[in-house]
Amino acid sequence: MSNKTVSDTASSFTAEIEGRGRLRLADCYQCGKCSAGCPMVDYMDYLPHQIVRMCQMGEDSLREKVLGSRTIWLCVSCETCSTRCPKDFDIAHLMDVLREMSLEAGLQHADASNIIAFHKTFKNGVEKTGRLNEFPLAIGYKLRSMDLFSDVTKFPKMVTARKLRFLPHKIKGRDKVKKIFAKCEARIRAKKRGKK
Amino acid sequence: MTKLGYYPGCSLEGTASDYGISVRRMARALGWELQEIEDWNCCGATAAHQTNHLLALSLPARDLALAEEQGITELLVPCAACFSRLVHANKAMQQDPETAREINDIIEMNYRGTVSVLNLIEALQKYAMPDIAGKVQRNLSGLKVACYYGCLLLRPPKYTEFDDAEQPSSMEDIVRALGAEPLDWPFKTECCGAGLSMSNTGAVVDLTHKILENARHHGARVIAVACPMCHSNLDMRQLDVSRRYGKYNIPILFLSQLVGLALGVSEKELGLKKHFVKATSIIR
Amino acid sequence: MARIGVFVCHCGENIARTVDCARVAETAAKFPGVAHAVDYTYMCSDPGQNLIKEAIREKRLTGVVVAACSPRMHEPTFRRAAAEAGLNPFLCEMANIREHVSWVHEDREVATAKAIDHVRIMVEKVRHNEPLYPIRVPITKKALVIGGGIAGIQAALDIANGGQEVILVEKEPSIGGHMAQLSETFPTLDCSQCILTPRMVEVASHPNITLYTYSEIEEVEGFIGNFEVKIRKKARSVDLNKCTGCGLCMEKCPMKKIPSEFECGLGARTAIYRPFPQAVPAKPVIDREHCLMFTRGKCGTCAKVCPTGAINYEDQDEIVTEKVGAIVVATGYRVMDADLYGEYGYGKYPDVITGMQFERLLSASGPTTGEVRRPSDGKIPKKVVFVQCVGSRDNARGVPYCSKICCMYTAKHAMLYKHKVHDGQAYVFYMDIRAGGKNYDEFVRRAIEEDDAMYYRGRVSKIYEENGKLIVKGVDTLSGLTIQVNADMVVLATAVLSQEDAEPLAQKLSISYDEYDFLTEAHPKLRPVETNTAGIFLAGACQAPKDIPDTVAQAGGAASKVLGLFSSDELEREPVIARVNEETCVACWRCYNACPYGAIEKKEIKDRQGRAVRWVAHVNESVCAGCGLCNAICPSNSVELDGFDDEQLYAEIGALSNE
Amino acid sequence: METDFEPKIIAFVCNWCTYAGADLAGTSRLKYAGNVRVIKVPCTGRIDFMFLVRAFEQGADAVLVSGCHPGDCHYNEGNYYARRRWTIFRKLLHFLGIEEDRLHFAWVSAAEGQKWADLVNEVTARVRELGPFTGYRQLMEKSRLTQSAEVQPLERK
Ligand SMILES: Cc1cc2nc3c(=O)[nH]c(=O)nc-3n(C[C@H](O)[C@H](O)[C@H](O)COP(=O)(O)OP(=O)(O)OC[C@H]3O[C@@H](n4cnc5c(N)ncnc54)[C@H](O)[C@@H]3O)c2cc1C
Ligand SMILES: Cc1cc2nc3c(=O)[nH]c(=O)nc-3n(C[C@H](O)[C@H](O)[C@H](O)COP(=O)(O)OP(=O)(O)OC[C@H]3O[C@@H](n4cnc5c(N)ncnc54)[C@H](O)[C@@H]3O)c2cc1C
Ligand code: SF4
Ligand code: SF4
Ligand code: SF4
Ligand code: SF4
Ligand code: SF4
Ligand code: SF4
Ligand code: SF4
Ligand code: SF4
Repeated sequence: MSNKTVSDTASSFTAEIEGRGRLRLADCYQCGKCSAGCPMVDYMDYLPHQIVRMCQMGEDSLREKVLGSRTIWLCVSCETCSTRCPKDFDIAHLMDVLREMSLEAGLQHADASNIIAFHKTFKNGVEKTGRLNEFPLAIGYKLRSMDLFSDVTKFPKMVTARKLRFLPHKIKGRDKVKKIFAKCEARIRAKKRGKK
Repeated sequence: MTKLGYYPGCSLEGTASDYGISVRRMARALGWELQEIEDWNCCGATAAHQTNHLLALSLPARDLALAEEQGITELLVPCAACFSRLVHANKAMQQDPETAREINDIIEMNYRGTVSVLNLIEALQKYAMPDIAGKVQRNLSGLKVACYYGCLLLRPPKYTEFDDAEQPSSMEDIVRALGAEPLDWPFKTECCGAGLSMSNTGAVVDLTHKILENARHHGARVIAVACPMCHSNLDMRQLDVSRRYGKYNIPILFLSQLVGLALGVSEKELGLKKHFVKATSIIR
Repeated sequence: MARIGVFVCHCGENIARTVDCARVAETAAKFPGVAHAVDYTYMCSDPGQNLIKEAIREKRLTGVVVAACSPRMHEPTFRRAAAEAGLNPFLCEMANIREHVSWVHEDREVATAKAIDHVRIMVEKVRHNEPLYPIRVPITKKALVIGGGIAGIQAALDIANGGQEVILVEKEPSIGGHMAQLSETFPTLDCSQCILTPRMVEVASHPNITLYTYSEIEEVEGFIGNFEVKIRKKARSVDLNKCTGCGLCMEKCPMKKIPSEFECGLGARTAIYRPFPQAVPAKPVIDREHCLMFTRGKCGTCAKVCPTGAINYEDQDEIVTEKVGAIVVATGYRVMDADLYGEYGYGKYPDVITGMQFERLLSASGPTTGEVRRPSDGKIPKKVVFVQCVGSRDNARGVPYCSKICCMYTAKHAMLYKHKVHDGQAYVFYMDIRAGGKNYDEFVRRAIEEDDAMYYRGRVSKIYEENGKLIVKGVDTLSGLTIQVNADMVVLATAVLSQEDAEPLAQKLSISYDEYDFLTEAHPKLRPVETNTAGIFLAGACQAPKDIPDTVAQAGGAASKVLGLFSSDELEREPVIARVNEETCVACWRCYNACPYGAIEKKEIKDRQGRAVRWVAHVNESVCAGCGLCNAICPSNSVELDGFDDEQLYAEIGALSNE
Repeated sequence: METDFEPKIIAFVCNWCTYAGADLAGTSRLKYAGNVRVIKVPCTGRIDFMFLVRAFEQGADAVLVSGCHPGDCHYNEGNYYARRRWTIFRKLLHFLGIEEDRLHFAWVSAAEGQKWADLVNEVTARVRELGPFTGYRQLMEKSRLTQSAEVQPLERK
């Protein structure tokens, strides 16, 4: 990775983030309080404030760095950062926006595939039935992530404790839920096109 | 009689069925009537939130709109993750007419913003305190409880509008009223990384370990939680933590279970047997 | 019938080059009301002025228009000339045909036409002018200084040494303010009390200064030169005339555990107390909230032991009225309560303290006699973390501005700590270092280079206690590393805020304040010690966060403004002021609400029997600045601004109609 | 557009900022269009809506109002009031059938001689494009025909 960036302020990266997230990146004055309190910081490749900084600079060369970072996928949305930010900058929300953009651009970090697989399975389940059933979730996730062995030991206990249900509960309004999914995805796609 | 709308959420119907059972049982003991939203759907939890912000608002919005249609004004949401998603959507729609319009258009309903969302602690504060002390049947004195809030109940405060985000004390008040002994410990609002529990186990085990260790260090006999994700992390992951960092044996109780126990409900009825870390021995 | 004289100036070639001055005069001669019109080379020269004077006398002129340069240049000249010839100076006006015409246009036709129009406008104005008379106000040569911190002390001494009388009002039992609490002061590290106490004593003994401590401003009326102030002297319960300050009462008072305000809670005081040993006056006061005599009705120990019978439990608040000509506000600041930041654990962990508390720990007269010891266990801390910008530059929960002094005092703290604990280590978390000032940056660098303070660039997110250590979790954004310090003590540099009662006080004084309740100066650069209310001045941290050098400089500035004002016996000012027609005023109070100077008063109209009939607006001449806002917004056309009234302005506009 | 049309523009300027700014344009010998006639007021807060109406009635093709920058007002807040009222002024003018471009508001400080010169040139050029103002007079003619004397323009001095 290069440590150099060529100034090119005519980038659309900053504007795109701000437009999607209703954020004003310039608000952040780089105090670092977000990074100082983030529980995941030890596992991240960039500190949260560094992600904000690169978004502020907005050069196209940074787009890949940011959207391809591990940080945005390791963020667990705990909101510690947003709660303590002295500038009231909603950095947890910025992470949401960046994840959305990362997926769309196909730039997600390799290590993120597990996380994305989990989210996908989760969403698929809800989309089909209207509710989430964790058993298919776990199975589906394991298939997608090829991570077949972790947690396997826990299934028997979960089943005997009747914590896992095998058949998903289907709600009556599941067609409505399906429609909500379709609409939301269409709109996000439209917003993305509008940007270009 | 206290009447509350009720949104159990998927976890309370699934992996955290013990939470679901104990909330219903506790409500009965307190004389609350819970009216479950008919045909509710999943709130989307973190997955929707992290990848499609419209979806993250629309899924909970449908639940709020259903609740409103069904005449519910106060909605109890025991799951902290669902609570977080529902208050977010609620505030976003109440505060910004434009968002309200867009989301109503997506869900093809007309939510007017009349429902207020309560988490379990708020509901207890409002409808069980302070006279709960008088209803206590079982002596919990000397039981050292570390109250663990995690992140989603408190943050961000501008949405949750509940307790002090950094030094909360409302769960301690309840635990004290039950006759047990709440502890002062600094990690009660640290995040356990629950959102990544399935997908990034390594990091989560580290975070969970820090919390367990801090609680043990301050003398906790049990940890009380009000979130199924906190519970599954601290309870289920305790095995992995023990494997990596040495043996831990701290039962994790849902607040509803603790209240239920104090009110004299049996361990079985409260689903205490479903835990990974044995929790049935805490009362003599 | 108006008889106006028009005098068109060539300004050598300056005007005549582009404007046909003769034609301007000829045309003007035909304007309605013009009795005389001439042009001349240099109107401002002696012969030029004589031309005007003679014409006034000989042609019995009722008004004069000089078409020449900008009125900013020579209006006083020509008005003086008119007055010398017996014409009211406000009947003389200038038409600007140089700066606004000849110098900016090249085409002779265009310039001449515009010059003619400008003359026509002014002729119409003068036709509707009325004689005006300057307003004179007598001055009471006595100043009021509110607040007895270093700002008030300095201002009071400067005025008193300038030979004028001063009344100094301080709400606490002693003067001294925050400076009395400080240990040593940046950038020179001299001992605060050593330089302050001699001045406090001087205040008490100065023949020109009357000191009211434990007193507050109740009410302020009047205007520049003539304020009337009511001062509440709070019941002290100790007769200052009898008390000798022997201190027996304090020794014997059974209430010994009251947290001392002066020690920021790190020390205790009695119910009858003196805030600190060097207090001025050095006499005690009874704190009635804690005194057993007042809370339980029994004790009376102090009265029993007092050798002079100075204790008076029956003492009552007293209101005194003083007349003053000028007021200096020097009420200082307050430090933010760090409770706001739950994540820092202030109030929960005793060893997390504020900067002001650290000053007390450093102070030789403080609770630890100047040794740095932890409040929790009295141990000497070996690792101390300083956190800057707590509450400052924080839009979310604090204030967005920079408190200006904390970068400097934090560097001072790091330095003094190292001087006292040689094997100790200071860590400073900062966002930016603001050290603009003579020898300031050098001072901060010294803390880093010579006293080994470790500076990390970033904020702290959380502080908690573990095994007797304070775990400080911060970040250094320069290296991109998160930082954890296991500290023995944490010092928070909390924000500087305005006084709690700044807003009500400002309203009593009718001066403005900003959104944070700091008092506002008339102009940030050019009138930094004046308020926009004439006769009221500002000094010190009541205006904005300030260190001692800036405070003292401003106090000196305020004092010299007061002395300047007192150098004459009367005030004279331009008579451009508003007037209310009491017949038509409908008392809607729009003018009252809009006037930026609070010059409009509500006046009761009484009938012959003295019964109130109705209310009307009334303009206080001495306060009105002549902006004309009231005139423009009055719905019943009941206010007129002298010199710019509706009739005049409509006439000026009317002058432009196409013939 | 007519090429020989010379618009007549009336400028209301405050004594402390814009008047002095125009003086500075003079002392700096900047050259600008000669179409503006200046009327001095103590503060833009002094300006009454009827002044503008009267100016149009007297044959002005445009009106320019200029004072101190917000925050720099000699009278502290006078121009804040003025600013708030300007939006209303515009609406009222619009209601009277006067094009918005015939009323210009600006801030020119005592140091901005060049800005004053540019401003006058810009406004003059714009009004030249618009052509002479006849709307208001037509409006008044109409109302004179259809209504009582009350609606007539303010009587002339
Ligand atoms: C921790 C800390 C360390 C500092 N260290 C330094 C340093 O080393 N060097 C330096 O130059 N500066 C330092 N300062 C700044 C210094 O304290 C201020 O610059 C100075 O005290 C300002 O003086 P003042 O008179 O304006 O206000 P104050 O000292 O606040 O005095 C105001 C006085 O007015 C009185 N008062 C308030 N309201 C009223 C009222 N309504 N009626 C009557 N009386 C009233 C108050 O009781 C008080 O006596 C430090 C500040 C802090 C917080
Ligand atoms: C690039 C720049 C931008 C700035 N911008 C701002 C700003 O936006 N806002 C702000 O507040 N400040 C600004 N300043 C600072 C501002 O210029 C100074 O604060 C201010 O000019 C200081 O005024 P002064 O009268 O003390 O000194 P000076 O302006 O230097 O005046 C000193 C005068 O004394 C005369 N003189 C010197 N020696 C003698 C002698 N021996 N005998 C007789 N006469 C003598 C000099 O000829 C000169 O006329 C800026 C400065 C710079 C360099
Ligand atoms: S806490 Fe807020 S202001 Fe500070 S670096 Fe993070 S986002 Fe920026
Ligand atoms: S929301 Fe994400 S970035 Fe913010 S503190 Fe939590 S994990 Fe870190
Ligand atoms: S009066 Fe003004 S214009 Fe005339 S000569 Fe004097 S300076 Fe020049
Ligand atoms: S004992 Fe009497 S004289 Fe002595 S200090 Fe107390 S009040 Fe004053
Ligand atoms: S009367 Fe009050 S002040 Fe006096 S000694 Fe007793 S408690 Fe102290
Ligand atoms: S002076 Fe320094 S520490 Fe104080 S608020 Fe300003 S930048 Fe922060
Ligand atoms: S002219 Fe201005 S200062 Fe005077 S009374 Fe009217 S509004 Fe107040
Ligand atoms: S605005 Fe006019 S009518 Fe209203 S109170 Fe003032 S002077 Fe009287």
